Amino acid sequence: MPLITYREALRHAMAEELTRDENVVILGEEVGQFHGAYKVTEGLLEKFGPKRIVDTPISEAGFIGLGVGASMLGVRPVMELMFWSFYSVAFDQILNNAANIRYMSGGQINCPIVIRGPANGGTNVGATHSHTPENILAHHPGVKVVVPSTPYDAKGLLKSAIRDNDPVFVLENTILYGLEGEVPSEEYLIPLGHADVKRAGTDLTIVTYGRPVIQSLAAAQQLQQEHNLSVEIVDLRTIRPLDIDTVLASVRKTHRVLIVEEQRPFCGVGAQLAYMIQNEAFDELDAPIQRLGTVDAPAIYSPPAEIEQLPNSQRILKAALATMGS
Amino acid sequence: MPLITYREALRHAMAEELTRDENVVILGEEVGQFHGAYKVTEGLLEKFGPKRIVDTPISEAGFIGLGVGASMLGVRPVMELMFWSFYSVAFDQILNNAANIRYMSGGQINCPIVIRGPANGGTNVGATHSHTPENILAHHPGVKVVVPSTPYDAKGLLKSAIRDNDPVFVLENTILYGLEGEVPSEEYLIPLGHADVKRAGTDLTIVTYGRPVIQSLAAAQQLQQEHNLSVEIVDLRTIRPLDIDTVLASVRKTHRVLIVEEQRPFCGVGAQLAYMIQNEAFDELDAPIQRLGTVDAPAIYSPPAEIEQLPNSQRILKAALATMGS
Amino acid sequence: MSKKSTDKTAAAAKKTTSAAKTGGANAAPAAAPKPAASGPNPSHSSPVNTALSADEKVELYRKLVRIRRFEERSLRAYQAKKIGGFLHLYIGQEAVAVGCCSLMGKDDHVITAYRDHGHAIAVGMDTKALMAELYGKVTGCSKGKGGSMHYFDPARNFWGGHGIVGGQVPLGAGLAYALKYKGLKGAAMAFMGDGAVNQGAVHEAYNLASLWSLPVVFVIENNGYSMGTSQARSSAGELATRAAGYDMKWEIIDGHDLYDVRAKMEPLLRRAREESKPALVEIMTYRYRGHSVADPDKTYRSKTEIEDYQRTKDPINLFRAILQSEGALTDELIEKIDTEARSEADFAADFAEASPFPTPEDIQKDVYWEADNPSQRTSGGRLFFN
Amino acid sequence: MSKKSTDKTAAAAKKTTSAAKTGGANAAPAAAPKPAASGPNPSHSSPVNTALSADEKVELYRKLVRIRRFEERSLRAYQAKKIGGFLHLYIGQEAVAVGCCSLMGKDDHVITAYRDHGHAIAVGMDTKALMAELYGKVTGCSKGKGGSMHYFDPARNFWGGHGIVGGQVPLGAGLAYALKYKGLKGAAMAFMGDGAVNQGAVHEAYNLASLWSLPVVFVIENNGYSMGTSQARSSAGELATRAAGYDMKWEIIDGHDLYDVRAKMEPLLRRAREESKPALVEIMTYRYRGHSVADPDKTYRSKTEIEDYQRTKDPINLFRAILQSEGALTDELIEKIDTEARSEADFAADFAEASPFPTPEDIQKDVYWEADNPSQRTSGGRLFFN
Ligand SMILES: Cc1ncc(C[n+]2csc(CCOP(=O)(O)OP(=O)(O)O)c2C)c(N)n1
Ligand SMILES: Cc1ncc(C[n+]2csc(CCOP(=O)(O)OP(=O)(O)O)c2C)c(N)n1
Ligand SMILES: [Mg+2]
Ligand SMILES: [Mg+2]
Repeated sequence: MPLITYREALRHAMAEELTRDENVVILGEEVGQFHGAYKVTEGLLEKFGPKRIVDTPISEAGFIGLGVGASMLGVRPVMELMFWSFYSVAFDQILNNAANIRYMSGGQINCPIVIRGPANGGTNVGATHSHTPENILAHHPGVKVVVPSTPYDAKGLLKSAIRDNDPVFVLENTILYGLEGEVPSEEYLIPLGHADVKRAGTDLTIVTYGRPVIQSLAAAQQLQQEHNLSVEIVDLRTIRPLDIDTVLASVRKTHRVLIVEEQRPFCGVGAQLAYMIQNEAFDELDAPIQRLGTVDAPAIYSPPAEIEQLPNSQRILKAALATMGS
Repeated sequence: MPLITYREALRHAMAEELTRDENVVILGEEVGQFHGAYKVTEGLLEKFGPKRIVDTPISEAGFIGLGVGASMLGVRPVMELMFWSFYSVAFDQILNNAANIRYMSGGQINCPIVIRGPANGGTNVGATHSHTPENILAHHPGVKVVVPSTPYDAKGLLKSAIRDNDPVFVLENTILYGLEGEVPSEEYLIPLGHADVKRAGTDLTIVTYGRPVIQSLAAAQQLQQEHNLSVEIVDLRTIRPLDIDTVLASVRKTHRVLIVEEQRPFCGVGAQLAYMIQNEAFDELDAPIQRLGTVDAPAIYSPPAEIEQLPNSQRILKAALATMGS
Repeated sequence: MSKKSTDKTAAAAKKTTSAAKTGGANAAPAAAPKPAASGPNPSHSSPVNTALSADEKVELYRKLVRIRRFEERSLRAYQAKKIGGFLHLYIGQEAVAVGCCSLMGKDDHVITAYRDHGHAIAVGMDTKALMAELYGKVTGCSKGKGGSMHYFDPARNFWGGHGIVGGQVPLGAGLAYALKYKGLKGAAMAFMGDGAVNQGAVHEAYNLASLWSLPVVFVIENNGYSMGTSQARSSAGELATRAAGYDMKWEIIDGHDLYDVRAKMEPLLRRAREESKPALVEIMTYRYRGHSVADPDKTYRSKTEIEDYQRTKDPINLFRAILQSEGALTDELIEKIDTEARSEADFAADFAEASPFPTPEDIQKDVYWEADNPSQRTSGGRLFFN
Repeated sequence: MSKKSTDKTAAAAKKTTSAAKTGGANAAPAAAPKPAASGPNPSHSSPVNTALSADEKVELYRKLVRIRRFEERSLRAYQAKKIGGFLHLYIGQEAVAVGCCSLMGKDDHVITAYRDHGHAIAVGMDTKALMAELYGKVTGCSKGKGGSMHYFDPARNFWGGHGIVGGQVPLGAGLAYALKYKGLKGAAMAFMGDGAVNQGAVHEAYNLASLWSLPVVFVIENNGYSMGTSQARSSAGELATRAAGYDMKWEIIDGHDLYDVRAKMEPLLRRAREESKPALVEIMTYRYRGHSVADPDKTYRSKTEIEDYQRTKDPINLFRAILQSEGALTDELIEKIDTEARSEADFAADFAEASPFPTPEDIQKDVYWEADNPSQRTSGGRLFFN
């Protein structure tokens, strides 16, 4: 299989869907002439022209609202937020309009919109640019939330997202954009709502998603080699719908759980998972569920401090050992 | 002690603080000439004049941002959101600016702002007007979140909120505005971050806050009378800071927990509590922690259906029995 | 190149607003109805009005009356506690929705705010479904899920009914975007109130529409107040003229006069359809009732002001008088239309009353397309949580 | 009463913007620098400039040079991977911040966006603390917590450094609100870019400032581009003239000419302080570097365009030439200022290099006032979660 980057995988997904369905249109700041702030959409303008690849002013509420409106009439907008952090100025359009219109209209209106862009810390861009809002988005019934960790997943999930008739929010990661991985040259889709066991193990389940999957894999290898611990890694891939069955199956095998997330902890995805796991697998747990997330503060700028604020493989390793009680 | 309404308690808190500190100013839509959409601020304009009680245009982002800016220079704005739901158009000002400025400035700037208003369902105003964002707000380090359930708490907590040097968000409830309760005529403060055991019991802990406290008290009485169950009710009062110690003390007594919240469940406050309780009192739990919240969908308009969508004392009663395993 | 906006209406824009705009609560001077322009309004003889047959005129009149009677009936139902939540009545503003929507072709689309009963009836929705929605019944136009503020009928190109002030305006630009994208010669109308113009999303939509030449007409229904706040206490400057800042055409319209609404909207809609150009109009109108039924309406305007409007500017009275003078309406017909409208409203209330409520199981329907279409579902995992 | 905005600048407002504004990627024609006005700019003889002593003029020049050298040095540090995140250079725009901030009195306040190095130096911040902030050191002006985009110095009335486009503008109105509330005769300046004007919050702030007569001057630093998007591709209409829609005074200023900035800003600031009136100015300027250091700057403008600006419009060159012709600057002094500015920048970099990073324990400091002042804490419960 060809090795391509996460960035290319996303780009290929969009290119294929743009080719397949003439109603698909890409809108966002700098997606066209500038080739994308993170070059995800590079080359699409040249290939598909300015009707399909549209540069917007810095008006996230306006253009996302416009996308929602257009989607009601059958256009399928794939909108880039340069950073998901900027959802803060478009919150109402995303979480009242896109999320609620089907409901408030008694099911008469669909909103097949995709909003995608990076949501991560780790690049020293500070508190205003480092939000990871998957918990906040997924809190709202009516929406779907996807956080891919590999090029393969990114492509297959984004293609499914574009074909989905419900609003789907895809949270990418600027640090992963350059990550290479095997991606088939034949077309494929990955359905939303299926977790992926990225590594099988028997002693401890790490439930995670996004970039911490990569970090957890590194930690797991070290745990195996240095501590003879067999760690299973469940990559959720989709936060909503949530494949809790795969998580529970793993818990039934290992009886110990560490949740790793690149989120501030209060009411994060890990909290929801912890509730569900203890609720549905109470007797399977040999120890309290542990969580490792972003150290609870706004994102710090200082590069070395930010590394310690976020999950990283050393922090994961320590948390895994703590979960094992050692 | 005099009996006054929750609405009056809030009004008295503001009036006292307006009198005490000339930097306190009330801003919001219809707070002045119209006497408040829900009449919370009725009479304040007449008493304190238009410099202190300011009607704003329908520009939540603009006027909340203005309040944040003014607070940096030492004004202490108490801002009314007619509904907390409208935070959706001011999200950036609230959760990037108010929440982060102290941090990003390395602690040089305080933002002593209060944002208050109702956040509840149950009055048939539909999906756009029924948000209960305490989880989303409290997810952000830097902010404090208060949800009072009685007139006494409402007054004491709002006064503390106004004197606080950090941004404090007070989530009220239109259905509670008319609720009467005893409130001392002497001045008092209730410090933030102290839960209140609203009813002592030994068989089951209900952790809750806001209007469900009232509903849980009704359910507890029925559980005592009809099922001989002794239910302890812990009213969190403040979501952040969180008085987890009082919760854990109750769990150590009852060994069974039901969390009741007027929230959609995914990544709600109940999820956070569940994580913390199982993490810090794992061996104290005799059964899985249960949660009862808003049925997971946007708020339905239809009045009889909305009653069933929200927590109510019959739903709480059933959930309590289920938590007891009966 | 900056282009000056429609000069002929500039004079009309100089309507009275309070000079004293401070961050306080100074009551604005009562907005007196403007005196009728001397001489007949040239709008009355505009082709779009003279082309109407007598029957068509009567139908327009009938719509005005049907809206009024529907809302009066809904008010009684509210008072009888049959209706929950908010009820924002459109009474006094009927000529705006009826005038605008009467110009709709098959590819024209409408979106509005929570004061949406008039638009819903104007686009042809069935009053039974509308009343049932107020009652929260499954037979309602949104299955009892939306309520008064959230009427929808995509089959009639009516996209709601939106509760967040100003939030629908970018959606309206999006409808126009879709029309243009698909090469359809239609126009979108995005209605909002005079208070909505100070929402950021509205301004962003203006810029996008003008920048991208979208076929949308933004319609400010200026009834002088946003809840209890007069225009002078909420908006600096004039509302329609803000369009000039976006190089967008603008126009001021007398919303009490259905013919004026049609005459001035028609060229803008045609221009939108044919040249894909946006415009902003400010339609001067007035609401007789409180902001919502819950508003005691005692603090921000005088009874006299309301009565003056009712006496001199009522859109139904004015249009009735015009049609009478044109010979299109007889006293008998007037009576008949009124009686029919009243019984239609009663019938709608009976229908609503007799219809069932949604069940608790219905709460989680209509959330996800996939959940409602399980046979076509492709995703796995849980969609709902408890 | 609607009042027409400053007419004398209306002509200046007719600057070239692309006629073809479609939702696509048509490259805008390169924004050529405008030819120098024939005859001397009357701003040069305005009292606020003629009143300057030779020393004061030299100090202004020195600030321009210090900003430029500081940023050039920071760029080298970035290239040497000493600096993380974004680095948005102000090079080419220096006369805007220096001109505006040179007019500040003790109750005047400033807020700006992420391109904030120039403003920080202009208000008098120490370049050591600024460089250390870029390096992410505890000695930085925000203790390494803010970075390049989030400089703060409340003691010098400088309120940041803000990363969300447009998000600082309501805060600027709030500073003005506080001044008025406290009865202080000061003014706030809220800076933003040409791309920021299409954010809703900006528009809401305009309306509030005008409605409530707040002493704020909104300053658009129009450098022609928001990242890779030319003004013509992002904004319909003209930027400053949007003020007219809010009945607010506006002005267009030549930002390459420090004297023009001072001459036109001074009366607006005075008016804000004395009459508590807001204004909107659009200061025409240009950035030589990419949007941020990461921008390859190859797709949206030509090299020639940049070079033309550098050759004919450089604010340092222009001001140097003026001061030379006024006899305030000698070749020696020019050389000395430059050398000192270079060593100041080097010194700042050395200081930054030698300073310590924040520790992991520092991450949770400066979040809550209460947590940082435990002896004065009144609340109970946990403030932090893990
Ligand atoms: C964002 C937001 N803020 C506040 C409200 C509460 N609210 C509902 S209607 C209204 C007044 C709107 O006035 P206007 O736009 O003039 O419309 P009208 O009611 O006169 O039709 C307000 C403040 C809301 N629904 N949404
Ligand atoms: C709300 C928001 N959207 C997008 C961005 C990303 N962004 C940062 S700067 C910028 C361009 C701003 O251009 P302009 O306002 O002209 O200022 P300049 O960079 O030219 O100084 C963009 C799109 C952001 N920071 N905030
Ligand atoms: Mg109105
Ligand atoms: Mg710019």
